[in-house]
Amino acid sequence: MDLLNAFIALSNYVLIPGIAYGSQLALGALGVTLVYGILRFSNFAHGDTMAMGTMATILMTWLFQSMGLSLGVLPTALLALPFGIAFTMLLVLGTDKVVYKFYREQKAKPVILVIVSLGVTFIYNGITRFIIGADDQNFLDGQRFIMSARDFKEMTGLREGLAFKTTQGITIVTAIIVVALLFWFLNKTRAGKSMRAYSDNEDLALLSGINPERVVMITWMIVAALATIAGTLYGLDKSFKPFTYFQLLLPIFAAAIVGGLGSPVGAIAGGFVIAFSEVTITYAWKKVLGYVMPEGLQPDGLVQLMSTDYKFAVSFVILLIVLLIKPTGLFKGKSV
Amino acid sequence: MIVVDDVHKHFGGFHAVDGASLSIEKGSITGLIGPNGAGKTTLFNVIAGVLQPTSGRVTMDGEDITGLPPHELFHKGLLRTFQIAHEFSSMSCRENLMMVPGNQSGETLWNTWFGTKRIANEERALKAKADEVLEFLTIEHLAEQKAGQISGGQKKLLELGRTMMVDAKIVFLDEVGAGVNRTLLNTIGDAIIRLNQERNYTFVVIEHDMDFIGRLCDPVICMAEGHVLAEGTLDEIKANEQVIEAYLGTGLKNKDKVGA
Amino acid sequence: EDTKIGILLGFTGPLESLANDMAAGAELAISEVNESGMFLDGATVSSERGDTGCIDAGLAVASAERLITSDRVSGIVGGMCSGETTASLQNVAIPNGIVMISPSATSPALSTVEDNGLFFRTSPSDARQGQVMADILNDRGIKEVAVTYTNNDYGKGLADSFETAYKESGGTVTINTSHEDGKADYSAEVGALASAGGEVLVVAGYVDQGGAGIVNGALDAGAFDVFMFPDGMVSDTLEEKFAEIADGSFGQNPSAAGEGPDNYKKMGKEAGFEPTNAFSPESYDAAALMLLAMQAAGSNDPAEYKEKVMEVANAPGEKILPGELGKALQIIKDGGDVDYVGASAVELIGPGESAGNYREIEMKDGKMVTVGYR
Amino acid sequence: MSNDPYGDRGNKDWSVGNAKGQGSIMPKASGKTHPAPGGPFLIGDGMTAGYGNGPDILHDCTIAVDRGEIAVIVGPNGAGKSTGMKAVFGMLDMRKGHVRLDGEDITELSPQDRVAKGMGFVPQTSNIFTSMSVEENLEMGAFIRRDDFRDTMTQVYDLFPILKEKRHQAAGELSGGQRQQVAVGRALMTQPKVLMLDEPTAGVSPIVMDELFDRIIEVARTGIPILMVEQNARQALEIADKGYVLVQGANAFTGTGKELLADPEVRKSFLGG
Amino acid sequence: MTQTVKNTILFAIIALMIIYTGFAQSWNSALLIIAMGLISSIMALGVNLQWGFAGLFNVGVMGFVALGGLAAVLVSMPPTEGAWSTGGFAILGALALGAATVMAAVMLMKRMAPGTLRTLSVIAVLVIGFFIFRALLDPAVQAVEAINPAQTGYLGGLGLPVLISWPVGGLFAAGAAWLIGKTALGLRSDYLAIATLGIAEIIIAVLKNEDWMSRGVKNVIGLPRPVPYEIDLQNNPAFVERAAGLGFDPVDASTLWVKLLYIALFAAVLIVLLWMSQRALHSPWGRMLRAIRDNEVAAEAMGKDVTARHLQVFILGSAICGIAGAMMTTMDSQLTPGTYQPLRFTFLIWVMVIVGGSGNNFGAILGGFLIWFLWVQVEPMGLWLMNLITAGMSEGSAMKAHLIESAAHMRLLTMGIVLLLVLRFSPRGLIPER
Ligand SMILES: Nc1ncnc2c1ncn2[C@@H]1O[C@H](COP(=O)(O)OP(=O)(O)OP(=O)(O)O)[C@@H](O)[C@H]1O
Ligand SMILES: Nc1ncnc2c1ncn2[C@@H]1O[C@H](COP(=O)(O)OP(=O)(O)OP(=O)(O)O)[C@@H](O)[C@H]1O
Ligand SMILES: [Mg+2]
Ligand SMILES: [Mg+2]
Repeated sequence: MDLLNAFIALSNYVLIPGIAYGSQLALGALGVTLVYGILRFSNFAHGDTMAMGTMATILMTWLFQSMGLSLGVLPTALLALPFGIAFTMLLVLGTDKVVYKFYREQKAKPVILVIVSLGVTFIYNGITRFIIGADDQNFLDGQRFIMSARDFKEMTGLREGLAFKTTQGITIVTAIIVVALLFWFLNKTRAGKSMRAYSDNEDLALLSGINPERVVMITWMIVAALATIAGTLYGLDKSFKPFTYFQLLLPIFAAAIVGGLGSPVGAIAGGFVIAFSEVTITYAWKKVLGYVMPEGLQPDGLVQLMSTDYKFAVSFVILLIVLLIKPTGLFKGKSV
Repeated sequence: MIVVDDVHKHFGGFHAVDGASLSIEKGSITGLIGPNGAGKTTLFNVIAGVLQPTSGRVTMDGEDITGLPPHELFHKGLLRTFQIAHEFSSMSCRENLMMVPGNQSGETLWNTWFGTKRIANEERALKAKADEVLEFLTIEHLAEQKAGQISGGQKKLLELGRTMMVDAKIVFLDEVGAGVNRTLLNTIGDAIIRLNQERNYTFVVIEHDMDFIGRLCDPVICMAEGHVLAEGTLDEIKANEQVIEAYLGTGLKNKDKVGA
Repeated sequence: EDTKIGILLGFTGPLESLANDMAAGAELAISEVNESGMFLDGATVSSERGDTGCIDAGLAVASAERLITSDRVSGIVGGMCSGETTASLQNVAIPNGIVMISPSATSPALSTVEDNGLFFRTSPSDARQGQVMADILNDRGIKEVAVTYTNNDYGKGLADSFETAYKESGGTVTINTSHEDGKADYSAEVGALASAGGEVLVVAGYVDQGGAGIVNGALDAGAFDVFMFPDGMVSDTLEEKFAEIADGSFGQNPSAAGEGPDNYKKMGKEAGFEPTNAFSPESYDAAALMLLAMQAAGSNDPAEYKEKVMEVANAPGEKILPGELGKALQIIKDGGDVDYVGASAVELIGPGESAGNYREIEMKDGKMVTVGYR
Repeated sequence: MSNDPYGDRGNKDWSVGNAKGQGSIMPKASGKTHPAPGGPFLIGDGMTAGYGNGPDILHDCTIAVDRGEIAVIVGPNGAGKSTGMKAVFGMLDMRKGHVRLDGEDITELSPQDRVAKGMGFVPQTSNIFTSMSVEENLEMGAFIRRDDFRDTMTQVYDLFPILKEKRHQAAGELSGGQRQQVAVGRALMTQPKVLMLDEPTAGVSPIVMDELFDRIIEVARTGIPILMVEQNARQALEIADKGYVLVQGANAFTGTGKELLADPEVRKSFLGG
Repeated sequence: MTQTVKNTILFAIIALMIIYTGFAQSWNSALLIIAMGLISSIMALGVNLQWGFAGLFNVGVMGFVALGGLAAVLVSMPPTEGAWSTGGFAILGALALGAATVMAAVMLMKRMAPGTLRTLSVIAVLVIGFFIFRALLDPAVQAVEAINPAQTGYLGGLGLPVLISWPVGGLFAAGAAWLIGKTALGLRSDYLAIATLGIAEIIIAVLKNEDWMSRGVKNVIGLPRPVPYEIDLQNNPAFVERAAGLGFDPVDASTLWVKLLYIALFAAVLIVLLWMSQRALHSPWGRMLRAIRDNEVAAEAMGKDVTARHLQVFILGSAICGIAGAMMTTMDSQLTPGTYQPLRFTFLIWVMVIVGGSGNNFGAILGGFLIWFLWVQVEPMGLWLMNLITAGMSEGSAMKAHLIESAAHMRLLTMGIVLLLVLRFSPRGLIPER
């Protein structure tokens, strides 16, 4: 019984949040890694693209809510998501046309594009705040829990509860679907293969009859969709706040790098590595050990390797160790 | 001078070099030929310290040099050129040469602030030497040209020139001839012979052009599938059945169709 | 003649969501004074905003420099965060002899900073709140709590002073750990807090920042049901977000009983901003206090009116509530005495900071209700 | 990369960006074609061209090839042979001159559109997709084809058996000569109407070179014109119907392959004696 | 127009912009911009050395700057009474033990043959060491932090003149850079990016949470200054008289004078560093660096120890950032760990380098001044712009209020637009490399 309690406690505080957070990071990192692989630069504007996409989704959600539309137990935001994606696609395609295209055509070096994307970040940043403001927005509706901790305790009679939020469920399911779709697209379809070819060798892709602008367009559209999905899922699970989305950039990039920049599988693996290293290393084992250890030997202290003050630092140390063993990231950072 | 002893290099499950053993005589110009994918470049990279061998040993004048990094090998007098020219493209041809010699006092940070006199003297000597080499290679008119803006063959000459800036003992040339105009290649060949005779450089040359090999090399080593297939003078090699089958072939089959 | 007041707050940066309602509060006081037409023989007051980025000392100093030396303001309402406040106080305000009244810098360190009598704050030092929190918990019979604080001088200072006070009174703090604002995920923190356990989770953070993230996480995972919310958390947002799901939670924020806050709330809503947001009342009070002091000194010269700030803030005199600034100006003009109470029950003590009247609130049936004052 | 304003030279940091495979062809809007009947199947006529806003590299240079013919361009390094090929393919701005294909003036077309018109090209360098498998490389060669291309692939594998063996290996892991075979194979997959090869035999072993030339002859005999640059000039001229010697961007000698081989001046100056 | 003329014009434009600020706003603001511009330029110089000349991607500038700030505290603050005796020495001991543990683990790693035994013993050493370390450290830290936590609660510094902290800040940063470089350089460069990013976060985390060292997030305020206090000047009759003689009122005179002194100090540092890096870059050393950046493989084959050179440049660049960090903290006269945000201290410096022109020291300096100028000045510009936009709207309309309220966010937006414009018209930066 106590072992079960220990396991439930661990799942409740480590496994489930870790998986949900990992999925969110993975989706974000996928977008970053695609831009890196195909458009060849580290897109610092990704966090704010996510914010823009989420903002559009939120505005649509509010519209639907005011019209009385809803999805029942599921959040209305899912209904608004396609519109958010469409908006973001237009946004990034517009940005590409006005900003990135010029540098691409001039064959500017990646670092220029990186700094340009920083400029785009600033602008998106401002626009988001103009439109929706800097405040926290909670746009979750529908049923909050698939299973709440209290229900679980009542149901099982265990001392520990296991909470499973609707948003966590949606996040995980969506992440799986999106990733599967993406892989099928990249490896099996003509368009996907042409993207890989373009990523490998632009000139030769051109000489094989691949239209580069089309590849770029498809890439941006996929990236926009990924960003909006990731942003919305994150916003549903936590809340929407423009500043946080900018901050998300750091773990997202860490995930993409540790997985191997440019590698989609890596981005996913990286997302989970980051999420779990944040959640597990600073975990206080007191509760779990309290169940597992025999009577009398239960710990007094927190049994915490490091205080949570250092969770970010620790997760970076983990990254460093991973990279020390595999210098190019978990999945050799080659293109797509 | 160089002894390669049972070197293996595996990429995953693939044995690119599979038990190659050979030795290179001091003062010789050794030719290294073999079909595409025989492992010649890989073996070069192992000797030059770019790749770590899976197993085996490389010695130079009796000293074990297996796995030493390239910059240390350079200071031991082992130089190499690249199959694809590796010039410093944004530097002038002269600078490309001037940066080669090691142990320049101007390469120590301290001296750049407090030892300017000495640096200036050294630089003058270096410049003279670089100009001499450019002249030797008949490209003195390119001295100020950025190395990224000269033609493919000239880049190959420049690569060769770098080996002349210091007293190299042994030079590895990886397909100097590929993509180089044959007339120019003859010039390069002359340069190699002169270096070999006048400065006593040892050369190892990978090449697919049999005329070139024939003009320069003795002995010739033929590799296939990661190990040494045959060794001897070019004529001996040319007569070797296995070599013909794997490498030289018997000429065009469709020759008769030409101009039909 | 025009008197300029600088409003130096973190309009960008981690607390950007609070800044606008704070500035609006200060500007409300200014427009009220202008409407009365009573200020310094009919002089007008205008305001100039400056951004501190909240955490960017360099930017704060540059903005303060601009406000003081270029816009020639006569006083500054700000800064917002304690670190940035000391920077602009020491590097700009003091050298130029300008008065700063901060509505929200609550670090205990500011009590002892050398300020030449130029620095005041309408918020109490966190040292005081820590004591109040310990009292509330003891009165509720709670003996064991977990503490999480936002990792800045506010959070850290409050958590420390609370821990000291609570321990002295016999309570146990199972864990006292920080969270960073604006981070993506708080599962790790919630996990550690849950593991440490305790009857109540004290969240010394900001309601639209990491504080909310922690509360959400703890509620979702079922780690804690009851929370204690110090001032950074107490606002309408808190009610909106958590009143229902965190029923029985309680907290306190500097506030006085009675009409003051109510008046202010009404005025703010009319003016079109959110007056209950953290430190918005204090901002109103800071601006009001500054203007009343000028009136009392009969001059907008900081060197003169700095002496009057304490006078108008404290008894004796007629009590002044929000919306009564015109009346107060009149009284002072007539040579009378005022005791400014304002929206947050201003009572300045010692080194010129609010004595700290706290309102104790509790979540009951989806509403945030006031249960008493301390 | 002479005066490239956007470069940051050699910063190769991969976490910033992925310079690998970045293109060098300046994109241009595709213009219209005009009918221009008569003349050879493919001709770059009086071409004057250079890179970016740099100096002219080609000076009034003309290269042509007709159906069933093999035309070979030889010349010293840096003469502008590759530049000429690129100009014919529309990969740089032509300052003067015209390109005509099959009775049409295609000077204004973008490279993609020329591919669609049936031109196939194997560049001198970076001519394979290094991160894709050998088989995928061949598939990409057939990108514009909508029909079943498995037959062609079998033919390519027959021609270069080593490729079949390494079918699933990333092309970037092949040896220099093997890559060259992949590159030619990729171009053959297009089933082009005209095939342009820039030094297809650079770095391949004698036996593979012979086979390549054999195959090229076969292809030419099916009626597909072949335009190629070669440094293995003697072998190449032997099979050429037409030969061009380029020197400093201009036509220096033109004739049949045999004629050029027989010309002592050409032999000495360009074919290495 | 020759390059020199163009550069001179660019610098003149910046100078004019600052002078205009002086007239339109105030000379105090203008001088402050110069002072901070100088510091920014020094940081940009450091990053330029790493990126522009060696192609090393350092995204941890923030961390090195913060280390410089820490140095300012540790050097200049007076030691806290009783802190050393109650716990200071124990803390040092614990730290030494921690370092020894890591060294022991590394030694074991090197000496023992690979295998399970090695792994186990390394882990054993690390775990045991860690627990002893914590056992020693924790009580000592508690003791130190208990000393008057509201004001001190930390060890304090050495009480030396604050100017000494500038080179010390450089040394701190160099030390950290050495550690990172030793592990990260030579591997693929992605690793360097994440390593610097990580180390910067770690440094900030330590700075925020180790209260015994520098009060953590509670900030250390009131650092001693290398220049006189304005108030003292104002109370100094001689100074007041001289100011009056020049027609200044004492307050303005004192604030301006203090800023001028700072500027002189900063400018001296900048000039020395600039001279040093210019010299180095136009020497065989610089040539070697360019060669390495052009083609690492070939440079290695030509006998250049690429890893060692990278390490050297990385340390130098970081040290410069450390010096600048110490200078900045000195001028702020307080250490605020919360200030260190990647946006401000890493990305903004990068923007300076790229906009100014990477690979050119003068470019970096120009970028430092320009971007800092904009960083402070676009806020009023943004407000002005918003007022312009909203001028036509009806008074009191919600839209107008909203736009004016959002004006502060114009800062980033304007920065973004300026950045894009500069890069559009001058893609290699304003003063490109050669
Ligand atoms: N990194 C690698 N991973 C996997 N296989 C490799 C790698 N590098 C080389 N190989 C394989 O090793 C074999 C030998 O390659 P190598 O480049 O040494 O050939 P080579 O003799 O130089 O041929 P060529 O004359 O064509 O240049 C080839 O079959 C190649 O596919
Ligand atoms: N991308 C480029 N930008 C500017 N100049 C170039 C570029 N590529 C080549 N050049 C210049 O154009 C001239 C002709 O080059 P090209 O590559 O056409 O020569 P080539 O005849 O193909 O020589 P090779 O036999 O060595 O391949 C050379 O002088 C070269 O410096
Ligand atoms: Mg090879
Ligand atoms: Mg060519």
